[in-house]
Amino acid sequence: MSTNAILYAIAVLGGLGIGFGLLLTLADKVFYVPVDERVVRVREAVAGANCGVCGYPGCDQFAEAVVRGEAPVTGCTPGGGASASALAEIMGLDNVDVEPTVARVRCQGGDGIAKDSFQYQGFKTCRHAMSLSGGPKLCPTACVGLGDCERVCQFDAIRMVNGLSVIDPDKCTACGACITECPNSLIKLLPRAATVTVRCMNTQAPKPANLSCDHACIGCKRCEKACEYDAIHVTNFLAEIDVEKCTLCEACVAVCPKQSITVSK
Amino acid sequence: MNLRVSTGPHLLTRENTQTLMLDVLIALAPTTAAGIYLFGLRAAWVLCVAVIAAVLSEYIWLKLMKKTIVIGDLSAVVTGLIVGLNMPAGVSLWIPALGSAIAIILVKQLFGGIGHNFMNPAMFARAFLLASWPARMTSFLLPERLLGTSQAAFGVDMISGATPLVTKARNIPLSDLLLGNIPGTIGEVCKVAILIGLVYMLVVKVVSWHVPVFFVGTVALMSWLVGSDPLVAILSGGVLFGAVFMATDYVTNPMQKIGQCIFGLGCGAMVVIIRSWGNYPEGVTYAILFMNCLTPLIDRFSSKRVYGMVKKHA
Amino acid sequence: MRKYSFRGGIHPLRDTHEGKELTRNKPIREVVAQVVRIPMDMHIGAPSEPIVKKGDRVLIGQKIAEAVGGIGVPVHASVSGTVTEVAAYQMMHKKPSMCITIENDGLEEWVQLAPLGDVETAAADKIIPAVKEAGICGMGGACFPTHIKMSPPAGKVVDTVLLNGAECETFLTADFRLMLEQPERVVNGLRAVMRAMGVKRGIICIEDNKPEAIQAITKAAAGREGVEVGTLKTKYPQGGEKQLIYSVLGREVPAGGLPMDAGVVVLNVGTAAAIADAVIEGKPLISRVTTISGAVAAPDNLLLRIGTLLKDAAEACGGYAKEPGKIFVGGSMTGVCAPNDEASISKANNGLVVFDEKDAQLPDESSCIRCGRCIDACPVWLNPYQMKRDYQLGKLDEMEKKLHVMECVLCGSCSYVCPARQYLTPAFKDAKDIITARRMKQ
Amino acid sequence: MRLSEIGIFLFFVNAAFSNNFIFSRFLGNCPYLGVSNKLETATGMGVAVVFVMGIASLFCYLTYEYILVPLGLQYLNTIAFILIIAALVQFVEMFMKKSLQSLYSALGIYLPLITTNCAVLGVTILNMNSGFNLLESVLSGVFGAIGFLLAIVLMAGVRERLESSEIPKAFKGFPISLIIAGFMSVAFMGFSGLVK
Amino acid sequence: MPKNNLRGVFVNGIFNENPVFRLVLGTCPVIAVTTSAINGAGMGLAATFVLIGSNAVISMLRNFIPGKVRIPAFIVVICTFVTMIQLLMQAYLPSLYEALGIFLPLIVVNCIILARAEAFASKNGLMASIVDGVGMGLGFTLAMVLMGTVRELLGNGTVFGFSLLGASFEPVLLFILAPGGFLAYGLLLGIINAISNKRAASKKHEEVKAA
Repeated sequence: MSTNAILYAIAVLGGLGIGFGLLLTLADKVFYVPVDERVVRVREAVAGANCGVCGYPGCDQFAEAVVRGEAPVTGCTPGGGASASALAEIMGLDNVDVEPTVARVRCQGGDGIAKDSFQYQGFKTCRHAMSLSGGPKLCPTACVGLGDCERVCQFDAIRMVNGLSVIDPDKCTACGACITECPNSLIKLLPRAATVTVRCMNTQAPKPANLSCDHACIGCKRCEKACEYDAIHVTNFLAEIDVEKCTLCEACVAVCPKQSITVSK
Repeated sequence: MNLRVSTGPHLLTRENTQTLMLDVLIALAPTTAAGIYLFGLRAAWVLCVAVIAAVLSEYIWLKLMKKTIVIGDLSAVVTGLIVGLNMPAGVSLWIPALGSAIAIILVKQLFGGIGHNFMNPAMFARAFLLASWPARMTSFLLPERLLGTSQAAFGVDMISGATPLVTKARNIPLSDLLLGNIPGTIGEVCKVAILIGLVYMLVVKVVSWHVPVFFVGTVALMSWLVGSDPLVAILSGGVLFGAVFMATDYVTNPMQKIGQCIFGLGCGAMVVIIRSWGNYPEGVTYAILFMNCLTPLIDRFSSKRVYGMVKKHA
Repeated sequence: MRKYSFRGGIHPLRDTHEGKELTRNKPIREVVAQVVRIPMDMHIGAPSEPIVKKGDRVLIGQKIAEAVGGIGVPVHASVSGTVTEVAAYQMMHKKPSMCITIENDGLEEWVQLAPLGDVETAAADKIIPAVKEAGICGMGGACFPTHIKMSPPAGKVVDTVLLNGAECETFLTADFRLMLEQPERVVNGLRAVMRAMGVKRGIICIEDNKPEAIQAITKAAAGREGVEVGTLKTKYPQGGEKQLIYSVLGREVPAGGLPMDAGVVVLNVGTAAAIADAVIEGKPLISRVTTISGAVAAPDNLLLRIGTLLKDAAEACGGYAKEPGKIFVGGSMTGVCAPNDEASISKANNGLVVFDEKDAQLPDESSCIRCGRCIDACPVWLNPYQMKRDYQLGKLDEMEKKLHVMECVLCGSCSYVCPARQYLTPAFKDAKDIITARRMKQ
Repeated sequence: MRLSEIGIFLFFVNAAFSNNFIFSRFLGNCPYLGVSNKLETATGMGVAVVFVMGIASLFCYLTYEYILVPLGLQYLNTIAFILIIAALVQFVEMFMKKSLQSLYSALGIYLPLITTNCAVLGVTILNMNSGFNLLESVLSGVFGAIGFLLAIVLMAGVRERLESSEIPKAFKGFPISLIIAGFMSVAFMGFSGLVK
Repeated sequence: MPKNNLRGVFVNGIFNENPVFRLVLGTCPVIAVTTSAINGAGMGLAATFVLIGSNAVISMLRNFIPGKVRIPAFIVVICTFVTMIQLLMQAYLPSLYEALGIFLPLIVVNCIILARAEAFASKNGLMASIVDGVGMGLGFTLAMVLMGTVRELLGNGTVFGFSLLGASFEPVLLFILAPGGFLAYGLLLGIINAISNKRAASKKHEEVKAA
């Protein structure tokens, strides 16, 4: 290879490089569009190969989706664990420290415990069952047990056991998907520490409530009297615990004649 | 009194997946019988192996995946039978067995079972076998009961590597084309039997006329345009069998009627294009497979106007 | 003769004559219940407010509840006797219904009635108030207050009244017997509506599987001004408002609109008969013809007082033939199930069907095989396959905007024909409920 | 397979069907598998590829023919081509972002991904290897990209349909996409030999 | 980076983050050139060479390359090594060079190489980067060989040219045709997923048991 060829090679590549470099630098100035600062940081933390494995057209779009909260921080496979933790850190800046919460089912009316009004059949969703003649249980706010919450849970935290929704508090991320899905609004987000809960939402009068379910709150107010901390009150024939005041002494649990109040994990 | 409560309708049609599949099997019966009559016991063995392999692979897969066993819906039997009917009668028995297993496991179950496959299982199996063992898949036995006239025309017991379409140059009488006195796969040769099956399916409303008519019509029209005899084009090879039994597969063709017309049209056009210019003498398989790929798009873009999408009356 | 029809639809229970053979030849027989329990929420709109209390004595036709709100009708006592209870019972609605229970004293005492006179001579402007006072609401099943249908807002031109005698639902023969036995009541009612609304054209539409009814109505309509009889092809849901208008007039009700947006008012033949009674005799709506069919000893067409308990109605037909597994009011396509047989017959209940345990079983869903029957069956030309898929994937926006799920009439045709037994109609009902709730929020 | 020999129609069939980039040349698999989960994005991606492959073919041809060949630097083709493509794409993207907002949101967002799409570099190298002239290069770029568009749109259609299917867990995502691609590749075998 | 972690980096590339079977990157050559085991090995080794070289150079230059132009700069570096291996192969392994064809220059745009440059080499020291390159490269090579072996065995009855299945085996021709690449890759990927899912599940089961 002659010296000439080497010189040409250097000249061509150098020329191309300088030419394009100048062009792009210029273009960058001329066509400047401001972007969210977090997008830039996310963009820098991902692998940047524009490979499309994440399902987005390119790294820029992925970064924007991450900042919008649509894409998971683990979405960049080429970047691996390093980029995932970096993204989590960037995105975590907005997260304010909150008391950990967990979703809890406020019903114990599984098969045989909450009494049937009729036998529902057909389209197996709780929402549909509840739209017919007041729902399949005598208690109008009983768990229907057809698993609408189980289906929306992305974290595999909900299981239907004997026709009752059971949430695994270790898997629950308190995302709230099941809460909006439950047609009877039986699932509530409660502080993880608040383990003493009234697991009933029945507001029927004492007599029908008693007939409806073995564990229905009948509004007898024994818990109210037993509580030394003014943490439990009965309104509409239903006891409610004030988590701020509750000391988890379990006095109410002991006196409840229907075992409506329970201690959870 | 513990009453049941549900939303209507409270009584449903008697038709279910199983009865539909049974109807398809009844429609396939003349073709099957004709195939066995023409090619002898050998053909019966091929069909048997194909059906048993299909049902068995479905059973094993469902068992392994711990799913409910739904072989009672007969869909595996239909698939297996069609795989078998797509084989030359003289093929080694492991070929139909493998074909059925591929159709059921690879094409159907891997995508989630009945109703979820986007490609016709039997067609894909045939294409797979054809690409892998071209010689075995194109060695056609002559029908055992071939009339003298045709026998003279071929003069041999077996045509290797050739296909029924090649024979169109040999001036076979129309009656032989119709009755199946030509070499070919077990199912495709007897056109009369296929037509009986089609009439049955149309009468019991298992399929609508759109796909077969547009398919066959397009083949005829385009063959005429490229200068070959439309009747021979329809009656030779697997056009009729494909149009009646494989292009009409619910799962892999479009759902709207207009989409089915487009589907039939596309299949027909592809067949003639491949036959005229392609590497393969017979294009029905690839035509249907290609249109299967297009089906989701056809479905998406062939929607009807919904009632009430009009301006308000005065 | 031209037979009107529409695109889509099905022919349910074809091999058993739509289940109508059981009661087709049974003349209407009046049965008076010992106890009636009259719900306050029989019509669409706010429940009526009771104006009687426990212990009051009431007469037949006496108003026992006032209409509430813009869309409301009053409720009248259907027997004479004593009010024994005003309390809520769980019936076919989502929430328990407030009911007035009256024990019949068997005296059949009527209140003083104020008739308007013959339908051709009565003051036209008095007819609509009389219809409202009579507590009439759609008796075909929808139960929309009739006086509101008859009063289109200013600017809406209604040029045709359709009387719906299609009775396309399975099992039901109540409208058929009514048209056969009392055709002049039906025609009179139609004339009253036409005169009240100033409409020149009225068509009584009947399916061609009821030739006797067509004959009777044609005879009764002869010589009546502007009244025509239309023959419909037997097909479900021919009696759906939207399908009826399209079949007979070739018009479509615009999406999200009412029949009056297509220049039409559709009334059930039973409603027309009730209107005739209200105008000619001044009688409020206190009874209706109901078909009792299925697993009862002697299926029959009964003239029942509003509020008759389902068990009493079944008893009047010889009681249950087998242990009932399911009881619903209406036909088998859209009938609404009762949670128990203590629910009562309301103004809209044209039928009561009892199924034994065997018929009550619904099959399990299997995988969709994309046969496309649901698409062909849909009378409003929707794509049920795609809608069910999108519902399961939670794509409600897609369903609302691209697939127009809100146009679904919940007729059940798609579910009926589905060979995979997919629950399509219930899913669309849920989707419509969710979308409606969302729209209300905004 | 020169344009002058077979005519523009067969040239198209050859580039788009018989020698489809995905199914018989195996180029551009990453976006094909990655960006094919929705029909909309797949279409955008495909159209953007058509655009970029067209201009890349043009510029690379010019560079190769008028700079590298005269200077005897053919061996620098890879590096020169990739620089040209990268710079061009970046320039077009910046330009679109600023001046053609609506077009950018429809197509521009796919541009960065295309830089590293091997189909683009592949087509320029293939053009060079086949000795195509200017017109042939551009046409083969555009037609090949149309084949890619077809493939990715078909894939997206099938994947959208499979959204509600119960695919075995181990096969969800890439494995099933690859198998779908394999099936389609079988269907595309029907096109082989159409252009002789 | 501490030295004992190098083993982790190395193993990571071969198993946990295998570019072909775990990250599913750079799929084009996996499907295209694996019609035989030897082609797969060749392609894998060529990519390994480029990966090691580019990782090393980029790691050395990481403090000199300005952030804004780093991607073009990386590409130039990668391209240099690709051109080198291209010329070397053309000279010493002409038959393999022919077999790999266009996929040899296309190593430039193989996502895995740019991704390692950006995600690893530009942030880590020389030694770690080289080890990462070797690990990733070997992972890639092993996967390519596996694909090549499976396809060659099924489609031709041989492995590295040696007949294994005997004369009575009739090869499944489809596996060395175009669709075979996609199918074999998809099936292998699915099977590997299934195995690793199962292992993860049983591992978890054991943990639960222990606790």
